Amino acid sequence: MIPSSVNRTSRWLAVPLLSAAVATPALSQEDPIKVGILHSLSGTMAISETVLKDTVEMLIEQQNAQGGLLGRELEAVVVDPASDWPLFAEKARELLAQEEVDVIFGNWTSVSRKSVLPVVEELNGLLFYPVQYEGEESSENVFYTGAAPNQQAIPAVNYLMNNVGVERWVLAGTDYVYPRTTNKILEAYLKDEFGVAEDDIMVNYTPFGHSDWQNIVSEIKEFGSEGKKTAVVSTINGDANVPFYRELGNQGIDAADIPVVAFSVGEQELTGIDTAPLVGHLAAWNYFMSVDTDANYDFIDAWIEYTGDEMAVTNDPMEAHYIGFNMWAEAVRKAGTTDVDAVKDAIIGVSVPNLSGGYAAMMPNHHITKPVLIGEIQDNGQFSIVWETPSTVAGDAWSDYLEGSRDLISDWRKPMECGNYNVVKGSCGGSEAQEEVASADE
Amino acid sequence: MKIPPCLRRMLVLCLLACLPLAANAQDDDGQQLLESLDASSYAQMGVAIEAIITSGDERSRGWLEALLGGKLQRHKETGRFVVVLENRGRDWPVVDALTGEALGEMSRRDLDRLGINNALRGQLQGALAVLDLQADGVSERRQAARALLGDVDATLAEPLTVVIDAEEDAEVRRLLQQALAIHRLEEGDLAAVDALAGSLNSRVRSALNTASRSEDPGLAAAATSALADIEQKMKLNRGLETLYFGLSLGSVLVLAAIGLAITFGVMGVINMAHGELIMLGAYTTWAMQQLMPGQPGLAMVLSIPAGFLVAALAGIAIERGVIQFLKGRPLETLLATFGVSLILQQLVRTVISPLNRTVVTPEWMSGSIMINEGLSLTLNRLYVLGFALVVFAGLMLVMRRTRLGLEVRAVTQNRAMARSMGIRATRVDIMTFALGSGVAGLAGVALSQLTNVGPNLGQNYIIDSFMVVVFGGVGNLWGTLVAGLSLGVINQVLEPWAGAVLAKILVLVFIILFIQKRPRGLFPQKGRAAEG
Amino acid sequence: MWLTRPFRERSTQLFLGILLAALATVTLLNLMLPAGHPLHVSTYTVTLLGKYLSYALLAVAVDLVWGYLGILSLGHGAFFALGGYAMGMYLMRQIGDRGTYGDPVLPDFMVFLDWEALPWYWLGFDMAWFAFLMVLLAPGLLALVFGFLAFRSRVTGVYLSIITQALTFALMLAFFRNEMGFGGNNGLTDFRELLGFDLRSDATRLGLFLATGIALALGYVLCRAIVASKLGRVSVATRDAEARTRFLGYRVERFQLFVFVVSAMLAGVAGALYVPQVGIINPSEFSPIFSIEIVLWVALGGRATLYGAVIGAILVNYAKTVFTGVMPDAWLFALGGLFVLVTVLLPKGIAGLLAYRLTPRRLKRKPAAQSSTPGEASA
Amino acid sequence: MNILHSLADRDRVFDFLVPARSPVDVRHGPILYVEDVTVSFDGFKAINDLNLTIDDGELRCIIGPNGAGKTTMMDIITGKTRPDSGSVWFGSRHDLLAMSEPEIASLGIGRKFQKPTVFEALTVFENLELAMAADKRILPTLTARMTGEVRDRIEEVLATTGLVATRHHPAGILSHGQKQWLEIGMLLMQRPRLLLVDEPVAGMTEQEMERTAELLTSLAGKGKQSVVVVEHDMGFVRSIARTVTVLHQGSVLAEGSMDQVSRDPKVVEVYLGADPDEEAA
Repeated sequence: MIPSSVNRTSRWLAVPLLSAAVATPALSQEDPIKVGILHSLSGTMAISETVLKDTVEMLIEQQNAQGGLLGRELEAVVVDPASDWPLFAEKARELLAQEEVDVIFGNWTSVSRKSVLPVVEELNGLLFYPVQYEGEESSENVFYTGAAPNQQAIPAVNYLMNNVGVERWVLAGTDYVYPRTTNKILEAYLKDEFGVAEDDIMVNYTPFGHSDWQNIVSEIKEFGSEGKKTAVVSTINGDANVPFYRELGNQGIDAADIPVVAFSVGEQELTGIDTAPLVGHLAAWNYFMSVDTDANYDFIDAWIEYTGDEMAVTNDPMEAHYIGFNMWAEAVRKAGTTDVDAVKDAIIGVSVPNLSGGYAAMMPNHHITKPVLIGEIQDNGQFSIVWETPSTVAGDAWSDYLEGSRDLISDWRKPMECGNYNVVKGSCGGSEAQEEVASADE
Repeated sequence: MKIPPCLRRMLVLCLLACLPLAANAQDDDGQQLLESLDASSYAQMGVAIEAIITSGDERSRGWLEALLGGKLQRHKETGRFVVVLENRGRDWPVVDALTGEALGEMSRRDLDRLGINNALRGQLQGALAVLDLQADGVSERRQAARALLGDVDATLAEPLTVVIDAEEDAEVRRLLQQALAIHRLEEGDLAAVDALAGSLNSRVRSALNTASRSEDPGLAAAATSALADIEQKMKLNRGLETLYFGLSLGSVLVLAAIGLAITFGVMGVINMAHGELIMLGAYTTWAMQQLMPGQPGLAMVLSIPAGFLVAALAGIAIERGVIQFLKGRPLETLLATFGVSLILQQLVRTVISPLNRTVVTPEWMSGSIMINEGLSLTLNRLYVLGFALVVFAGLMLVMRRTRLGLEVRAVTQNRAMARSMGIRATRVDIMTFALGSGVAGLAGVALSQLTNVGPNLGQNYIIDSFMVVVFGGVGNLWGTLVAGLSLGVINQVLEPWAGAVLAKILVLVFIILFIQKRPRGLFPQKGRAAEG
Repeated sequence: MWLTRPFRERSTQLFLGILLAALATVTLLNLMLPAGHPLHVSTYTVTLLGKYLSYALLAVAVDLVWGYLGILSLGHGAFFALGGYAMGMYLMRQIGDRGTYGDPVLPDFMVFLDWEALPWYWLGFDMAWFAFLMVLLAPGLLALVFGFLAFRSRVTGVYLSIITQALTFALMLAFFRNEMGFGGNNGLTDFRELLGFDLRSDATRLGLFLATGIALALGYVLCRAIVASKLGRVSVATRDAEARTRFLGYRVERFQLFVFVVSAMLAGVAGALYVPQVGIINPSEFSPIFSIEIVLWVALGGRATLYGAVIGAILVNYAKTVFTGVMPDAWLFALGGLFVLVTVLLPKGIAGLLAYRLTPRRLKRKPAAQSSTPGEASA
Repeated sequence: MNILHSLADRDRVFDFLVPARSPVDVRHGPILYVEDVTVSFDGFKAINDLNLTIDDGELRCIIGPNGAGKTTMMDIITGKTRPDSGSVWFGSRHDLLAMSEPEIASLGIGRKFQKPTVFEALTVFENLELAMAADKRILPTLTARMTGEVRDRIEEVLATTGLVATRHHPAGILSHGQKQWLEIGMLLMQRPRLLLVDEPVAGMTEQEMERTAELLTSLAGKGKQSVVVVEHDMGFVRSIARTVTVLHQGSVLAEGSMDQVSRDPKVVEVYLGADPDEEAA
């Protein structure tokens, strides 16, 4: 492994230089269209992200089977940022600067997106982000195909309030930005819209991978014995869910007493849980594997065939990639080129079918329209859909329920071209305008 | 003794609100009942469920259970009602809902599920509980009666009194009376407060809480004072509960750390792959359950030896492959075994799956046992606590009472001397490491019941394990036990007021400061030898 | 002067020569050659190299305490991260009102988590001198307090390793908490400029790379000077026979504390140089696994050589970059296998391999050469 | 701490020119008093009411069966172990129980361990350099330079201990006997007033033993060092001893010349009929 002839430090320094130099060939028209995939294949997030990498690879395969795009073949460029946030930025730079990919599908966690964001903006790339997130962001170079809070959290709370009659709320989440923001929005929403008292809301944060839920579940039980219908809104992330639900089941909290509605638990997560004690707990998503449409069944069949696993499941972020990929392909066709600026302009307004029988359209704020579904967990690890919004909901980058962002809107069409336009001040509050002002002053 | 048939018949009559019995119902009737279930709104479904309950059709129980489990489905083209036997995968085996005739497999594309929501689920469970009140087993009747707490409404109240009179078991009677009292309390009956006073049941407290906000000042005052009494009793309960939580968390720490106390404490190997050995034990449990579908309990029991063996074999491989070359370089075992841990993790990811695996909780491990109405101990954790103690006792026996234990102690104290006395030190090394690793495997078997079974399982426990061993004093099994349990209790006592994260930070800071005070842990090895 | 002593050593001259030549080559290849040229070094590569160099400085800091003092710190990531956070806080303050919400003082994450005002520990970080001072002081103070407690009570060996691990683990959990005011899991990101230089411009990136290289050179010389002094020999004595050293009249705990604090500060500087180059600092830098990895770089390169630490850090991270791109599914096998093989087969690391190839010749030429002993070098 | 500083300062002022280096007050004769010292580990009394007096310049041998408390006694004198009761004085001015190990070391008590402990990674020369009496605070150590005087002193000790030829070898490759001498040499570098030597000839060849005996006898003497030797080897003790103290079960059993002691029936009994269980200290 280590060539024994090398005994000078200089050789080691020279290696990366040479390899870097070799890896930058000029692109010609005959070259394939490069699609970067930036999902963790190792580390803590591999559990969620690996299937997304497979999804994009499958979509690329399907597209190539149909003759590619603009007569060119698509080629996947896969890198592993290894659940390491600085590495995400580095790998994004590698994809854009070294590999010169035309588009990136990637990221799961908020922090990885935040890490990649400056790179994508600096190098003018395209990033499709497929996961539900906290909002409060709208970048010119990022397309958010997952749900914003108003496409998941708020409808779910409406459902609990109106259809289940919940009066007391536990907002439990993992301590990071998505739960923090979502819970802040929900708290404000519950108080402003429904007049829920401070006493009737309990907020609780736990660290990543929290595994001992005894105390918290016991507290929730106590909180729920006040004689008012109580529900838990869970933004608990990934691995912490299994022990959480187990503890719920074992302490005898069933869905009829205190339902839990989760925003981060999908079919994928449920494959690791014995769902029998969880039947009836809820999740809010924009897609469930159990959606009864032909498009969905076809997608599932293709997925099972692709993975070779009869028991393979699909989930919401996979649908988001499905939508995002098709939108991007459509925009490339429309623009007739993979040029980032052209695709960015062309994609706004593009509408493609989703898997739940409707259409998803790209809005000027780089978010898409989605139906909101509430599902109850079944004992086979699937959700049965108990409620859905009558029509699709457009994603809102800036929440109406947060002090700082109430007045902000995002519109990337000309002439506004601003991700955080302040309607009260009538100016673009973000960096570009300020920078122009600043540089004009100098 | 059972309820005599005539009485039962009378009860059913009452329950059914005097609807005509359809003892030999026609299939058309059944078809019709099920048709009405396939309604467009949940409200209509509720009415249909009511109708099925009152139909007296002997198949109704099966239907209701299938409906509750989401197994009652309808074939899209033929409109035939079927019950799905197994709903995993794409094609499901089904039987006809009306005749019970097996229909082979159907694609899930062709089936429509009769979906229910939580409100209907509550209604169904209530209905099934009422039916269960006539069950033969006392425990089932108790369970049914407990389920009725808070779910009694006007229509049920009357027939329930009949049931109470006929019931032989005092506990069932008491529970049913409480259920009735809750109903009366909801109707504003002041006397009901007395009947409920002193009960620690959460639904009773819930009902009293509601009553304490009642418009009727008398009722509100009575309910409030009853609640205050209950609150007093609950305090002791909460203390006990916290202690149990602490011991339970502690037992998990002990289990995770005890194997390390052997490999690290006795052999001096800083085994960073310890967590992955735990992971292997957990995966063994999963594999055993895959090998024995439908018998999670048996698989669980068999995974105890299997998990031990798998982890021990992996341990032997690590010892032979890596550690034997690092004799006398303890800190370097840390580095090499860290490499091993990376490999094992990725191995599991590649060979099995990066996703978590489902380990089913056997029936006898789920739920909780009730100490009193307000305090119940979760069974899975109770088993883990017991298991930890058994493993600990077993290890102590091995170390104190067997030839192996003696040889291990001899080799660790003076390797050269032991060898000259004819002890094969190499063999002892292998056995010791295998023992420590095997115990890690046992921890994995237990942890599979508490947490995720996935590639990251080991990483979550490795640091805690080292803390426990060091806090307890390296080389001392008792120290590990006491350290694990006390850290668990400290953590759980702190958690309610500090929050989960801060509690953990405080525990870590406590360990750091404690080590300053006693640099060799809780139970240090004493004497001149320890200074070496 | 004890500080200039290393410049007279051949190994240091060689090391500095190679390092400076590499810096110059990279700079020239980056600036002089057009982007399409096969030998052109892209700014991406420059930044990558800058990251490796900051890791190398961190590894040198770890080697100083582990190699020469015998303290296996599994918590050096904490000092690195603290230095990084100090720099990150300065960079955050430099964003000013260009953040998403346009608040002139509060960083974005504070705005949407409803912070009314800057917490006290953020004050002063808008001034570069203060922030740079904190890059040294924050890790230095932590090391001072922690080391004072630990060395005073003679916590040694594995116990010390484990409590350093507890330290960094506790800090990680603390920094994950959003209430702490350090941005929680998202950490600090979206930096704009450093000392007025645009962080996104190629020139700044090259400048940062050079600064890191020079910091590495200076750090190396400082460590070499310490190691070659009598204090360095006391350290080695402490490492090999702590009780004996104490009986000779040395206050071992003070020497340990001194070296530990110096090492922590170096780690802090490494962190501060790392952050602007990778563009984010978040609590995962505190993770115990990262700290173990640093130790592995040192072990791989060769303990107690300093230059071995540099080789190890660059090599492992280069391998990581290559493998995560070339074989994303299997790179952990390669990395894990590398660690196992090196520890088992190369107990003295790559530096040991190099020394092995060099030693026989030297011994033949000049048995018990005087110039090869540090004692003589100081004469 | 102040004591340390003033001592260090004094060391620098007097440097190596003045023979009287340690401020120890020996005007009353004895250099070490050990009075009524008791220490127990987990209830086992390792030292039980021990009384011992060493005169200035004396060479004293201490013998006793395993577990008699010899090493523990040394631990107490050097500050490594604190007794439960009793007092230990160095000269008539310094209460050793109130001092830390480095303080005691810089007062002029040097100790050689049972197992030879030298700094194996450093050369013989460097080992002696570190042992040198000098300012041992951090910054002076960091900036210390090799002076001619230091070099001369090291050469002198190298000559005394017969290690001249090995001066640039790493101490780790020395033979067992050479390590023992190096360690004694390191003690000499400190210019101690009192040398505590624990089993100096264990594992030595006949020749090496002779050399060691010579070395030790040449060291002791009025105005030079007092030397306390703990040893098992009776032949060796007989060859160097003037006064012998016999320890048993943590206290003094007999004291006198070698002949007197070996005739003492109590001593004979202890050496012939010692209960093996008591050795498991």
